[in-house]
Amino acid sequence: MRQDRLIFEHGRPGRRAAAQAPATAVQTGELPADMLRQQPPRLPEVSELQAVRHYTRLSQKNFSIDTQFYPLGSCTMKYNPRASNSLAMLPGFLQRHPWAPDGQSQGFLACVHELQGMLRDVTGLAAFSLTPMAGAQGEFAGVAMIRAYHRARGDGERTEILVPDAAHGTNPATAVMCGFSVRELPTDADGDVDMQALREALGPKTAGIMLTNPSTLGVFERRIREMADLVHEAGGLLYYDGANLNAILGKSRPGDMGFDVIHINLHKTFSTPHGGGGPGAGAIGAGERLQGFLPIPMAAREGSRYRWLTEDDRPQSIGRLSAFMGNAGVILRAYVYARMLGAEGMVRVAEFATLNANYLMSRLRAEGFQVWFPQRRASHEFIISLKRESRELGVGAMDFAKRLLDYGYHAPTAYFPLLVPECLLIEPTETETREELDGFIDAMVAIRQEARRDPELVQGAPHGLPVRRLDEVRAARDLDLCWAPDAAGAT
Amino acid sequence: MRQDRLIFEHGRPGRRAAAQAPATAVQTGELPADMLRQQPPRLPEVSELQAVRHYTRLSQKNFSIDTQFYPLGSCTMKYNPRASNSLAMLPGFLQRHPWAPDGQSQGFLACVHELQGMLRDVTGLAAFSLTPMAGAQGEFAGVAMIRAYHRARGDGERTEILVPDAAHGTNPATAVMCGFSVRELPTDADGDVDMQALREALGPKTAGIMLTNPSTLGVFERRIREMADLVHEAGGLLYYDGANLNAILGKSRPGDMGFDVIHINLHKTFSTPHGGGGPGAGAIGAGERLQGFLPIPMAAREGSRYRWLTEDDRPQSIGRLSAFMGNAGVILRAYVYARMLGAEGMVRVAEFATLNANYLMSRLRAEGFQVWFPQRRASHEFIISLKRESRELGVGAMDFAKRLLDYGYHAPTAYFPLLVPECLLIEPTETETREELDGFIDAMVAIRQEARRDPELVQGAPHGLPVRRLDEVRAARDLDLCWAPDAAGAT
Amino acid sequence: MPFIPHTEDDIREMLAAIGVPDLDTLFDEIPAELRAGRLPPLPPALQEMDISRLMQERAARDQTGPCFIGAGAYQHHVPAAVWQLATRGEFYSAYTPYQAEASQGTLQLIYEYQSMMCGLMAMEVSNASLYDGASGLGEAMLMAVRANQKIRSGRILIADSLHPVYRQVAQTVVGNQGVTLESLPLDAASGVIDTDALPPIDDVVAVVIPQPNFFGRLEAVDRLTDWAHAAGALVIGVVNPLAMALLRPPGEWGERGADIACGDGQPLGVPLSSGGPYYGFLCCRRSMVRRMPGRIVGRTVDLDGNPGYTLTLQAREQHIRRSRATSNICTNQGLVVTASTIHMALLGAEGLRRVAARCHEQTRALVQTLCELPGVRPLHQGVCFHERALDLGQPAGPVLERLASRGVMGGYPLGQHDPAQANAVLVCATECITEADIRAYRDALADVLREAA
Amino acid sequence: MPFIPHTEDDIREMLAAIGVPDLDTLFDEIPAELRAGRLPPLPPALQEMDISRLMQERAARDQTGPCFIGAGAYQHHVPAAVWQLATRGEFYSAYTPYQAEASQGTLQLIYEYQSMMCGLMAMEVSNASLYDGASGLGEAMLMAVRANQKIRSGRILIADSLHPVYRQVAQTVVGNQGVTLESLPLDAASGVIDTDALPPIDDVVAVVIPQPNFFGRLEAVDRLTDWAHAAGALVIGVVNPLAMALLRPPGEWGERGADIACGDGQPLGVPLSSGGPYYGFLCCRRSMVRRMPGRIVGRTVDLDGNPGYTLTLQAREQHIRRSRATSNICTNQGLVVTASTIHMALLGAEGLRRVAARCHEQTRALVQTLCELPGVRPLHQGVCFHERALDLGQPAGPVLERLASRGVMGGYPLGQHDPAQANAVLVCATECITEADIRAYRDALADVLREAA
Ligand SMILES: Cc1ncc(COP(=O)(O)O)c(C=O)c1O
Ligand SMILES: Cc1ncc(COP(=O)(O)O)c(C=O)c1O
Repeated sequence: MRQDRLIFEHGRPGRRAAAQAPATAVQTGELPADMLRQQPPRLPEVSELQAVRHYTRLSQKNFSIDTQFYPLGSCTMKYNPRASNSLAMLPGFLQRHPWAPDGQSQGFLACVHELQGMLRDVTGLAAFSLTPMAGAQGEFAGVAMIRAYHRARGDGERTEILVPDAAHGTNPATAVMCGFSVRELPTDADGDVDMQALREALGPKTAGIMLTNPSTLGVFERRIREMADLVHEAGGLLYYDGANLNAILGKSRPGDMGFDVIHINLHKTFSTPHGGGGPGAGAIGAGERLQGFLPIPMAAREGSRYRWLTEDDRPQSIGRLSAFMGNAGVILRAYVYARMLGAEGMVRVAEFATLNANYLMSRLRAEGFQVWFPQRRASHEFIISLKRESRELGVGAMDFAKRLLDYGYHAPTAYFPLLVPECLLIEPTETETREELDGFIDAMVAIRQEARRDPELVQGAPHGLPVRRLDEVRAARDLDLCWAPDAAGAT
Repeated sequence: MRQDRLIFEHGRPGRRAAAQAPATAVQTGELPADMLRQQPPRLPEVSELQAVRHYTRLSQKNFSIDTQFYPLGSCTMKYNPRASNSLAMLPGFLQRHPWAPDGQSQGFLACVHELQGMLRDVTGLAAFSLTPMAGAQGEFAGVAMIRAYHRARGDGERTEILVPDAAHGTNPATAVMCGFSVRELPTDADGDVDMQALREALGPKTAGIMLTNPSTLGVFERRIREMADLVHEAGGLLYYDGANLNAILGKSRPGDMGFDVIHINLHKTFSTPHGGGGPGAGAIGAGERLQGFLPIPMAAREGSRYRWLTEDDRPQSIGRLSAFMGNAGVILRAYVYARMLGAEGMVRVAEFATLNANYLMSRLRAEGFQVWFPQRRASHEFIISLKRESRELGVGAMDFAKRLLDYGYHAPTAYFPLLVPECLLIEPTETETREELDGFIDAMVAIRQEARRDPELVQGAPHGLPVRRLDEVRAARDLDLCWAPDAAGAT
Repeated sequence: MPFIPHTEDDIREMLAAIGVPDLDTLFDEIPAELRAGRLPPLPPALQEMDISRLMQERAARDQTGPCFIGAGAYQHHVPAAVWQLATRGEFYSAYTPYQAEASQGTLQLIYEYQSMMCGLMAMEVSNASLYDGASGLGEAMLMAVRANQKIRSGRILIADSLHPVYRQVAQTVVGNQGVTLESLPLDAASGVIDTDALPPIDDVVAVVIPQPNFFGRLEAVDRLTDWAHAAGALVIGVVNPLAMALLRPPGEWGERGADIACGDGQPLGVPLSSGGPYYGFLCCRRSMVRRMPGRIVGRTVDLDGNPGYTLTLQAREQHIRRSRATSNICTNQGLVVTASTIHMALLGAEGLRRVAARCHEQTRALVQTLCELPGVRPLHQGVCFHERALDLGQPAGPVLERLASRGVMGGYPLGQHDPAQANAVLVCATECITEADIRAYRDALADVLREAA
Repeated sequence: MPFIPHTEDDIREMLAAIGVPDLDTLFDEIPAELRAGRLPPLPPALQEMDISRLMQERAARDQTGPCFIGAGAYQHHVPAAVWQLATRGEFYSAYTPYQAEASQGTLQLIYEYQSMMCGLMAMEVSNASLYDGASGLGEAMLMAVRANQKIRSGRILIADSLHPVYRQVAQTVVGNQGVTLESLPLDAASGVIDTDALPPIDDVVAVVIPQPNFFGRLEAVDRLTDWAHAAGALVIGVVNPLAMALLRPPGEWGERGADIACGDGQPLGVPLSSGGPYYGFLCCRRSMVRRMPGRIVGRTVDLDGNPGYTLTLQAREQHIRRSRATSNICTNQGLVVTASTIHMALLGAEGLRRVAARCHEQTRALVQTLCELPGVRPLHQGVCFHERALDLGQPAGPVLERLASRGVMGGYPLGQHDPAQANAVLVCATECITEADIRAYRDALADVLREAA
């Protein structure tokens, strides 16, 4: 296959997609000459067909849910309903200006308000704001609310956030962005938080704890109520990282576990697309104590009318996280999905995500792979370690991951959580068929056989993709972050 | 790559895309049991994700304009503007019922009426009907009109339609469908119709002649006026196959050449998508003599209102060709395209289609390929013959065609027109860049080199596609036209 | 210059390579008197932004919302996935799959389509589509003439309960080939062919039987089929393919099944879209496949023995057989078939059955509700699928117009085909129609009828 | 069960393979008291058909049509190709490109995006996006604090002509990290920073300069930049990226150029869509790249030496550096960047310039036309890009409401940020606004003002 050139390299001076800009040349009106740009920016000069062809071809170089099984742990790569896409892109939603008067926004406001309510009911919190634009921003909002809460009570000594060592990197990073220091909690042999360590860590400096449950180790934190009591007794608050909510949706409610504030990755559990890296939405919910601090705007209903809540309505709010209403289009997609699931659907998501994960885990174990917590149930995901394969065959988690690509499967999350050596974190999600899981198992077994017979084959994978294994060290050392005509060379 | 299974083979009994049909099970109401189907039809039983994944992956196995240069002669594979697609699919157009009252159809009617007018003006005919659903149905309409005309004049002796030997297969097939017999006209050494033969063929049995100009040989029929006079003098009429209109759009008008009736492939010249085989639209235009016979419905304007013309308005009409209004969605796309071209745009299409073809022809000739009519200008397409390569290297037009696929170019039309040995009919269209043409030339040269060095490489092509060369003989002999569970075997 | 990528440099250099001074010279073979001078004034070029606004304004003027009109085209839910996939560039902008190796996506999909259609119709083979249901019927007739070699009369008998427009179109298609269409009369009271009063027939090529028929009524297809077969005629079933998920399909009619099944694929995933593009499907017995018009895809193997798909039996077609082809059809309705195949895959047998059953139920509810109004009554007794003719007790045309101005698309006026039925309207309710829609129709109709009274 | 493919057989066999009797047992590690019993009543599941109708009805209630509101989000023409391509499944349903070899499409596209942004801003490096312009400004400030190692005060000076909401959001983002935001006062009469009255500054980390500013006015960016640099402060430019096709970009401000450029990418191919998803862009000097938040794509080679693309400098990010990361951002706005990249490729430099210039022209025409009405006058003198504040001579809130009920989205009321400007409205006209739209606005405004008078 021809290596696809950069869009810039398809260009020729003076070429353009002429239908897309005003037909008449530029008049700079009253703009003074010294304000004007002298050199035009270096942008592609291509025809419409060239652009369409280039980006269509580029797209074909991606793995995606729409083309491959994508069991990426902690990422909940489930089917993104096509209806969510087309309905969120109806003209009335796409053309609405974020500052349009409430009278011209009732359709959108109704969706926001109803989704707030559904998330509240399914998680057991008291109120929701949908404005955070991703999980990490939801975390930010939650921890900022914890800070604001302590401050509002004049409790300025609480400077520490506790975070389990298995936590996602956004958790500690968020705590620091909110002005806290981070104290890590170790994990016990069963994958739960070490209770002794927790007890020791708690104290007058404790602002709160960030947890996800089931944890990123793929197991349910069984003593969560006990932990909640301990933290609350110490004067701290509990933050729930809802990235793993798919595992328990409708089955168990973070509010009932004792969490005070929670975010939900709508782009995971509520199946809005990941879009190759975003956008997401990190809806944030709070219990009684924290709900006054939720970020604005939020939607409220008064009689049959909806309106936005602002600073005046919510004086304790931590404020705004985006110029407008967060990722409105993502919220609409999540709303569509939530309505299509309905009451029973929400429960089934967790049931079948869990069924798929436990099936995959059982079968991989039966095939001789090392499941990391064999004594535990998998939640919606689980971990295997390729330590043995790495030691005995010289073929580790990364090699399995890359070779899976050749088999037409996206790799699971590799080397996360950091505490499990040579690990793969595998999350099949509920929308995959049993046959797809069986195919994945067959591929894992086949790769192990290849690794015994011909380790270099696996170490050199992938072989059938648009590129072979990429030199990441060089990428970070000889930084090439921006195309320049000279650097392009012959094409 | 995994061979993609059939959608049926992804299914499991009882599986389905549950969101897509009513949630409640079937009630057969007043339908008597003996009217009901006993066995459900054998249809796929798949989830929504499985269907999406299957058809997304299938799509990736196609060449298309959006992914490859596609210089298929006689097919005018130009860029299909994406705006045509989204605007033709606006809810008001998609949801309109074909029997909606005129009052609820003014938007659509306005588009139809304006396009009728634009086609009339750019071709020099008197009136247009847009109802034919493809080129061949346009031809049918045109020849049926010729028949109706002679009949209306009581001239029942005219039973012959003249067709040049280079004509597209639809031309003779159409003549027969309209109840005529076909008389073939030979081509002279310059690619024009043999005038002597024409003179001899004309007579009291001549109903008319079907021509395309430029012809399928890629050259302009220079004595067209003379031919028209001869045919008219003999009492016959001239039909213009507008499949090649792209070559002369706005530059020369079939009406001025003396044609009485003409079809236009909107899916070629007006850039509506080919869709992997259709739908098209074969708008049909007629001069003064034939316009009363045009098929219905047509759109008319009365003051500021539009309405459909029916049998009552057009008593001489040959009638209806489709249940409703032909391929309405294709007509809308063509309308959008025509409006975006506007007056100047229409002329430029022909200019640049011709520039690209002549450039490609000149350069291939310079590279030593045998251009079939070297003494002629190319129109929007031209022919090369690989007779010599076939004789000397054993590598013919089909081998070049298949090998081009490996180079990422769709093959030109091969072995048509039938009278040129080992021919490729090459039509680059105006929307391709010079670089793309240069790349194609390089590929042709490279393939010839390969043919010298390693003919089997070329004869065995393609090598890099989802399948290798297919056994067409077996396909026609051991007919397998329909999947059956037993035939499927292990997957 | 929209869509033309040439820069000034390109033009100059390309002209030089050709060896001509300017673009106009490229047209020097066109006699001067045929070089178009100034064209009649065409509208000026619009930017995409401008045409977008224009089309949005126009689309906003046209009918949307619940639709009680049927008569050959039906409002159904189409899954969002269907057209998002079908309009992917690789489907949308590909040509007919003549280069099989570069078109396996389209080819495999058509093979799947053929298989689905065979399943739905209970027939042995299907082609890859014809233009639409009505013109497809014309092709089916011509095919019957070719296939029924014992009978050379060219006479085809058409049930009068067939959609009148279908008959008109078929007449246009076959009219020049010595085929004559004759009527099998309808029992006016029941709206179906009276099988107790079937005429003796002889020397008839084929009998055309609709199911459901134009009035939504179900024909006694078994008896009709056996009767036709007994006389040596072939049977052409013209069916609504959605209904075949629920009703007995042509392949199972009577003792031997219909010989040819055709109809319009619109109810299977194709939006109403002003009447097109839809597609005509055509199925037949395996023994007739070489008489079939249109493209057909077959499964075969490649040089390595791997399965693959290709157009086959092309010797039937115009590009090979020319004047002796089975039809002149070339371009068919590929993209619509693509959508429809995806639609059938998503719905499956159970989904289509549910949709069909819901249409039936909603139509019963509609008829019952409307017939509560004074003066409104069903025109025919007996079972219907998802359409029924109602007598409004006053001229239907003006009533429908007044309903339309209230936003209700109330049905199809039967008077336009038969002046005797000027008071009759054909109504239809699909799965898209809610109880609230039915009430809204009834209320509007009540008002309109009252006003007129 | 929408979206769940399991058949009864699957469930039975899978449970057996696991060795549990039923689905519920899979949750037996959840303590009984935490197993949710009956949830509060959630709405019942809707079929796709039903939710489609509901959403269509809702969307129909919301604003469409010409829009004179700007204030941070702008109505522009977006080529149809942009979102048709961006919503292709391979872009739409892919994850972050962590497995580079299986994500070359997305990765190459981001590399192209970064290159385009560098071009537009005349800066050396760009990241792969932040959430939006306002929160991105907060990240830019934190980056400045990390980068300006000489100044540890945490003080950041913000031109008062910055969008007030941007300041609020930035405050939320940086407020807990010891950063203090201070005001650089605005000249009320001219609506810009008065460069003749710049205060002496010292110990300031960075100065934030908008261009165009909140009022649409153009700041004297050269003098402001040089003044800030002279005091050892970094310069953060907050710009409308479309305007940068026409105006001097941050990299060319003053002697040395701004240090950081940020803003919202919405004007580059992103529909208004109720405020999001948009994206924040962030560019800086190459020397600062290791202080940058967010993902960055680099070009490298594969095992065979062929070029390829990968995420790079990940050691800055939370998944590696955890509590010491440059930011907590993980998911960004990838799909919107995909669309925006395609948009920029289609428009090119000349296209964007034309759009920007047309916006400027149309806004001038709008202002001129509206100011023909008695009592309406510009709030500030001096040059604007494509927004301008108008004084209506009476409270703007009610006027805008009445305009809205006439279908005119008339602008953004400035009184909500500054009670002294209760009579002022910020109006905007883009290339989408026609002369007829401007006349319609004027006529509606004339009526409304007359009624009120
Ligand atoms: C456990 C966990 N927490 C938080 C996040 C951060 O969410 P986002 O990427 O939406 O910011 C993720 C996402 O990968 C996650 O897996
Ligand atoms: C010269 C010519 N005539 C007629 C046709 C028939 O047009 P259609 O395929 O639309 O029926 C074609 C199409 O390939 C053609 O190239």
